[in-house]
Amino acid sequence: MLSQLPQPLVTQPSTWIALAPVVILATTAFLLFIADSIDPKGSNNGPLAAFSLVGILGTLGVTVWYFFAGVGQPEGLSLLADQVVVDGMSLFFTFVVTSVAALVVVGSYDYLHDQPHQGEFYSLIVLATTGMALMANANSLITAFIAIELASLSSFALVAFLKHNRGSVEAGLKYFLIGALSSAILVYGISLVYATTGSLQLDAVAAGVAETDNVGLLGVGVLMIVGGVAYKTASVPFHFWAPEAYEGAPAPVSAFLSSASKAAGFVIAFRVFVEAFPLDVVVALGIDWVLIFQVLAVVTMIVGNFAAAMQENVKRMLAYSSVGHAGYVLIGLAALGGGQDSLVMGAAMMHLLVYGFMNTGAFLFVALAEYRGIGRTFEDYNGMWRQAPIASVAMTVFLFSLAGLPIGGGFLSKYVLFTAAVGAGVWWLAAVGALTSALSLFYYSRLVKAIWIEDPIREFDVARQPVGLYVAIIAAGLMTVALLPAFPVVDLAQTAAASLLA
Amino acid sequence: MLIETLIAVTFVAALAVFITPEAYAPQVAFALSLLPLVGSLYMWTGFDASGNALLEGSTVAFETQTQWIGFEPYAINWHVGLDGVSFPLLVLTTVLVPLAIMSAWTPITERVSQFYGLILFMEASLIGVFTALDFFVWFVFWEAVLIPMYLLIGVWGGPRRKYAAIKFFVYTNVASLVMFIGFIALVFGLGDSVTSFGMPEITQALHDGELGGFAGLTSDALALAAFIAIFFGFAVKVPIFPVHTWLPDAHVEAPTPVSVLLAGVLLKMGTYALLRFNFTMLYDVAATLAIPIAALGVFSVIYGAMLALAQQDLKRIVAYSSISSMGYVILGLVAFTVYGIGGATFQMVAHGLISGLMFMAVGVIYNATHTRMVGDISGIADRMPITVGILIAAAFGYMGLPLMAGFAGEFMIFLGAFQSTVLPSAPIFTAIAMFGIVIVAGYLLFAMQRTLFGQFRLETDYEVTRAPLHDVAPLFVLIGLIILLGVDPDIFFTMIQDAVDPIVELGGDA
Amino acid sequence: MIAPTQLLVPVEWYLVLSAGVFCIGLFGVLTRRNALMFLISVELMLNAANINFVAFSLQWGNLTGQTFALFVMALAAAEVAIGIGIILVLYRNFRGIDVTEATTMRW
Amino acid sequence: MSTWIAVGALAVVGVAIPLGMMAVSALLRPTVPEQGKSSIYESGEIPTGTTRIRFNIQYYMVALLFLVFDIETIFIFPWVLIYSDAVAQVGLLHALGPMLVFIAVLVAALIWAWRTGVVQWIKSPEATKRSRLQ
Amino acid sequence: MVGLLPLQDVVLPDRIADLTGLDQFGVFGEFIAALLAAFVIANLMLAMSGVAGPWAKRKITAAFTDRIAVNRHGPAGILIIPAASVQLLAKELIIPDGADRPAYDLAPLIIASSAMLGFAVIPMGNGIHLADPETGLVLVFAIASIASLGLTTAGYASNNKYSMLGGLRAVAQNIAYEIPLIVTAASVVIFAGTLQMSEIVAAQAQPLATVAGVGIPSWYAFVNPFAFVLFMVANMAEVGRNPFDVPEAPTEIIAGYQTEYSSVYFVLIYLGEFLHIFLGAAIVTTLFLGGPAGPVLPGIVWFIIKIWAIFLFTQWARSALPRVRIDQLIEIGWKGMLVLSFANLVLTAIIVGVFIA
Repeated sequence: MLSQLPQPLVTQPSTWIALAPVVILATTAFLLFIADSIDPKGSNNGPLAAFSLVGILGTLGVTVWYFFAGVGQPEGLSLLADQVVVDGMSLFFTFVVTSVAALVVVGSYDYLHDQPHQGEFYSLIVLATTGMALMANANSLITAFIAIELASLSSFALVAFLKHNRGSVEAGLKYFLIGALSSAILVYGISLVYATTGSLQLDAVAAGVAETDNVGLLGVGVLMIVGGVAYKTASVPFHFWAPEAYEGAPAPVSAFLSSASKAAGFVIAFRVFVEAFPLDVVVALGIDWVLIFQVLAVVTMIVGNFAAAMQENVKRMLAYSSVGHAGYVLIGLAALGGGQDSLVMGAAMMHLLVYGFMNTGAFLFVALAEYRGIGRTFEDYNGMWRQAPIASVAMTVFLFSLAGLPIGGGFLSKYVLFTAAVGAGVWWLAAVGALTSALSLFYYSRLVKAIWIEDPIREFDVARQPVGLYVAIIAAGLMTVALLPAFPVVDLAQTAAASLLA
Repeated sequence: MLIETLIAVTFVAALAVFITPEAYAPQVAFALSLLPLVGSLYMWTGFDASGNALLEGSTVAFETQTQWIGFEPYAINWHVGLDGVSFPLLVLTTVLVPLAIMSAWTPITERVSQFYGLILFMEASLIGVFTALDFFVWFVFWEAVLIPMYLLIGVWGGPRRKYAAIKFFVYTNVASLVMFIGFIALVFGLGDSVTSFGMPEITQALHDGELGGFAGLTSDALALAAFIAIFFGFAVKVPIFPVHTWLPDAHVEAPTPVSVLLAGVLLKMGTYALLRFNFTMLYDVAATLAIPIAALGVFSVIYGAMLALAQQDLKRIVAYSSISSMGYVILGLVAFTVYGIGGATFQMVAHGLISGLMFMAVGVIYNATHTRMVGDISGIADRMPITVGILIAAAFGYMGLPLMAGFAGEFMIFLGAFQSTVLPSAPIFTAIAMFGIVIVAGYLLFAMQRTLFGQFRLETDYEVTRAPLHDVAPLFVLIGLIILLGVDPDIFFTMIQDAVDPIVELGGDA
Repeated sequence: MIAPTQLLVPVEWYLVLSAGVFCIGLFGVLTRRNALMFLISVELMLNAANINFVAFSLQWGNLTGQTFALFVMALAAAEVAIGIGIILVLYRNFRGIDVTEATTMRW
Repeated sequence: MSTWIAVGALAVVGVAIPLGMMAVSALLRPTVPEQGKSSIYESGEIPTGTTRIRFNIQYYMVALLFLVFDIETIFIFPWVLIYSDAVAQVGLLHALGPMLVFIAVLVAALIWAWRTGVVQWIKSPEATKRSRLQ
Repeated sequence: MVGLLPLQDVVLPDRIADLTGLDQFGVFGEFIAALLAAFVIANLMLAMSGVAGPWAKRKITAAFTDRIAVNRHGPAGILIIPAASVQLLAKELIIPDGADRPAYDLAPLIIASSAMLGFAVIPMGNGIHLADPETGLVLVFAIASIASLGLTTAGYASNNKYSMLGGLRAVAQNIAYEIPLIVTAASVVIFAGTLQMSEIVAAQAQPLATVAGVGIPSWYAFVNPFAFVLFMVANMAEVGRNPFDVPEAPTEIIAGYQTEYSSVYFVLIYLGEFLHIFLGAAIVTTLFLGGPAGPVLPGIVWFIIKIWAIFLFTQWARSALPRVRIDQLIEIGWKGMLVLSFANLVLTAIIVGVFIA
């Protein structure tokens, strides 16, 4: 009956050592949960935040160590019956996700100081991070889906965390509704892929795709998976949740979702489409997903940036701009097959890394504003520098870097992305990207103008100094700037991408 | 490592000033701004460049080159160095910034440390612009200049400062983007013949005819398209008609010290870049397009002068006259003669000093009277004789009075343009441009006469009196420098000529 | 572990069934304004996928599909748990569970 | 396949018998409409208010908790099925360890629910007062 | 998993098909045979739960309260049951104001049908076994839990506050005890290694030990008495009998969800409850008491003896034990039973594992 029981992969120590980043995160979340059970009513903001931070930084450290020790490079380590893989790309994205999470946790410390349920908050943040790290490691559609859901479900709760705040609840509802819908679509797409290929492990799917005779069904399945990915990365046309969710959610959560969650969505997209639906095979079948992503990329860039330009609300502007940035990163998929594959994908990964810092920083600045009780519109940010000069400098760096001015890493990553697209022969993608970047400068500089140039419309009393928020913002700012001279790490991203594509 | 040190010191100085308490910031900023000045003067003693940094067979002073980002297909190197074209502009920057800082002591009363911090940050970036020999490094600094300037105009400017700041920002950024795309297209067109964004390497490859087609364009069309894109990008900065409209607004709204730097240094970024990119790298395209470029230049001369004639605001007059002066520079560049290009380069420095002086003097008057309208401040010469005297001297410098720097620059440009073999019917262009001098003389004299002399009628609730020493001191320094350069242009012209000769050899017989 | 089985019903029928269920769910999602109905519709869509998984698991003779179906069930439950929680706080804040009524933010 | 046919047959019979009883009853029983007969029963009093009352929130809480736990048990069943064979094949640690972790997570969730009062039937203020008096 | 052990006996539909020659008509014939078999089993259970059960209940309750009950009609008053049935069926059906009509009608049907469907997979000995799917145990739990849906529907549809509370309580109680029930059942599956009912029974046929020359079979009640106790308690709550009859709680909420039901609907609900009790008993018997196994007498007799024993125990508990409060009920379920059942599962796994290894 059980003659071919798989070997006990689950309990081999080496498996868990290779998966240490995910394991550490999961353990941290679990211990936070236990800690919260021990003292559910107490306010242990400091210790809880510190413990989360330790866990996340530990993961970060292990990830960096593995990356430079060459774990899973160039050949990925397939573990747990090939359900997960540890390779350069997974470590790279784990790094992105955990660094964002670290910033967010530090920033949340102040944001949460008078909120109940702090333990749950940190636990959920770490749990969502676990999910995202697992997404980076997913090597089968099962693992991918479970990891997506782990990240999503935690995120739903986090968005609706302020349960007496109508905005937060509404945001949580909309995020949840569209999330549930898109995960249903995603899982149905996966089921169709399974129907045609008989497998869910990515390599095996690729083998099955090559042999399938039911192309129509497979095509629908791929399209649905694109939809699921588009939701997770907040790409048009599944972006409707993003402005609502980001605007209503507590600002650190918005930072977390718009940076880490997006990056994790993209790693799934990269791995699934490159590994499971190899271009040379599927294009011959008529399922040209690159074409889909090209359309998505153009539409996402245009819609995101134009919508952002029309916002009066800062958080909403950032939300739409994050949609626009999803469009830039989509170039990493849309320009595949042009002979520059590892370059474009590496560039997209690099952009996600830089974006992780600058966008998180920008949202944390919004968190600072919310913390100070400043309103939501551009006018409310007038004269913000008086209250937080250093943070305002950092915010200026974030905004200009997001726009692609050479003051932070955003410039170089956009440059590499666009030139790689040009090199891959899709110069029109780069052209749209460059033009929308120019447009983005308009609305980003509007906020800079409000912060530095306009006179404040009212005075605020500065009561409590949010040390954690400041630390997080400054750290993000330093990283954004440091990524300009330290951009050579782009090579690492390209190596990782190349090993995936090989 | 001297250049890196210079940039780093300036940058650190900016940070230090940024966190200095408001009360000490002006003095601290001035003291710290002397450091780069001292540094650049020290570098002068060891300046050993010969030839043009972009062309083969030259010695580049203080050159350092290390790999920064090695990604495919084009590496980005940290490559800086100085030659005869860039060094005078570096000195100009380091000289003008301390003077501008001192001239800001009176007008700037709010957010003082931020103001000086931004000025120093801008200085660091400007040093980078004039020293970078790698396109990417250069572009990073080029863009980094914009941000402090945007804030400087937007925060400390006049009543319509926000409009002016946004306009400045949008114009220059769109221009940068177009230029950037044009240049990148050019590099892609070069294909495998270059491995990095090093400007000398690209120049060399272009001159070797390595340019291939790209994105459906033939190599000639690509060169032309890239030239136009790059030219457009820099033309906004210079500015040249018809993309000059940001300049009057920016100048009028900017506080005096910022105007000084804007006219004195930032405009020179445009002409410097034109010289480097359009007239050195793509000299053959520039030669083909000589007539339209010269026409634009000459038209800018006349147009700027005519507009200046119609202005009531002293600052606006100076601003439009800057457009006019920059027209000369374009004419000089396109002439492709030693005196033309060399004179244009010299004129950059000269105009930097003179327009800086004019703005500063106007600023001193404005500090005292809080108006710049020509009619309002008639008779100010009675109250502020020294300032007015210097202003008149500067105006004469503008008009090209011999023994002042302006004369040397303009004279050389006319000489060079007249002799030009590249530019067809060069004498006609030269003649029209020289007619611009007459208009300049006309509007300046007219303005001076209306402004400075006659009965002092301005009604104020305070005594308009002599300016404080720290307002006037920079004026003296500047007028001294202008006269010094006018008397002995060889201070800079020798090294300029050294760097310009190879360009002329390239394009002179084209 | 299971050998490919000759199904009693041709596998295409399962596909048609699951597509039908999926479309019913999708229709519900698009037309219902009640958050709970929305949830139920989404559950239908998930179960449509499960039908595919289980049917094709037999068809292909591997357990992958069935395993995934188990996971989908568990995740659907977790999703509902979160969803009900959010709908509860929605009710408390907006006195109703009509999804189109929560419009504090501009759409 | 007859297995499922048989189950289906019992389902048919299981529905048919009650339906038959209903049919028989429908034939037998009288219908005498009378005022007040059909009013709902509230201990003989005239009914007050609506039936759609707001009831204890704990019902929801418990339902949510159940939803998660019940579904988790579907992961236990495959495991217990193969457990004996698995122990024989791969050893006790490898067969038991993962499930211990799984159950530990579940139990932790239960403890959390316990501690945060999800399974604490909220008492009315009156009841709390009374219990303090005792 | 088919083929590891030979089926102990042929299931009832196949036997009927064999006997009647229906098997030559393909699927249709199979269905007819299955219908016949289902009819047999349904009537067997109806006889037990509809007739014998209520009669025994009255007798027992009377004995406990020291009074005489049902002794007028027929021997030992057994004819009271047909009489009562006819009486109830012939009663007017009063639909309460504001009842949610389709739901109100459906609820009794759900309660009765689901309980009956559960017997589909119970092996009763002597080949009286309707179906034997590989997932029998899971199926029977799934079917058994449908009842709570019927109870809630009834409570909701009646438009009565007592009914509403009763329905809610029914759900709360069912879900609170379902997890311990299933987890405990899982601990039994560890021994059996299968979910097929016939094989669970077969696995209990092995001898456990011999005490004084009498072979004791390895009924799981003997192998793991702790699990047996847990299961019995949880089962009691599942079927809603004392001490866990809070959903009905006549003295608190006037019989809860059944308050507004009369005539045939009441019969159906009542029948459904009794069927459910017997179904619970059947599950306990199959899982813990060796199913129809036993010496001398035929299997079906042993099976009936065993389920009656459990039924009688339930009736004893009904009369002997006080009812718990709703909050106590929830606490016992979530804090006591659940933890104990997990402990039982883990301990069983460890012991079995050590034993095997």
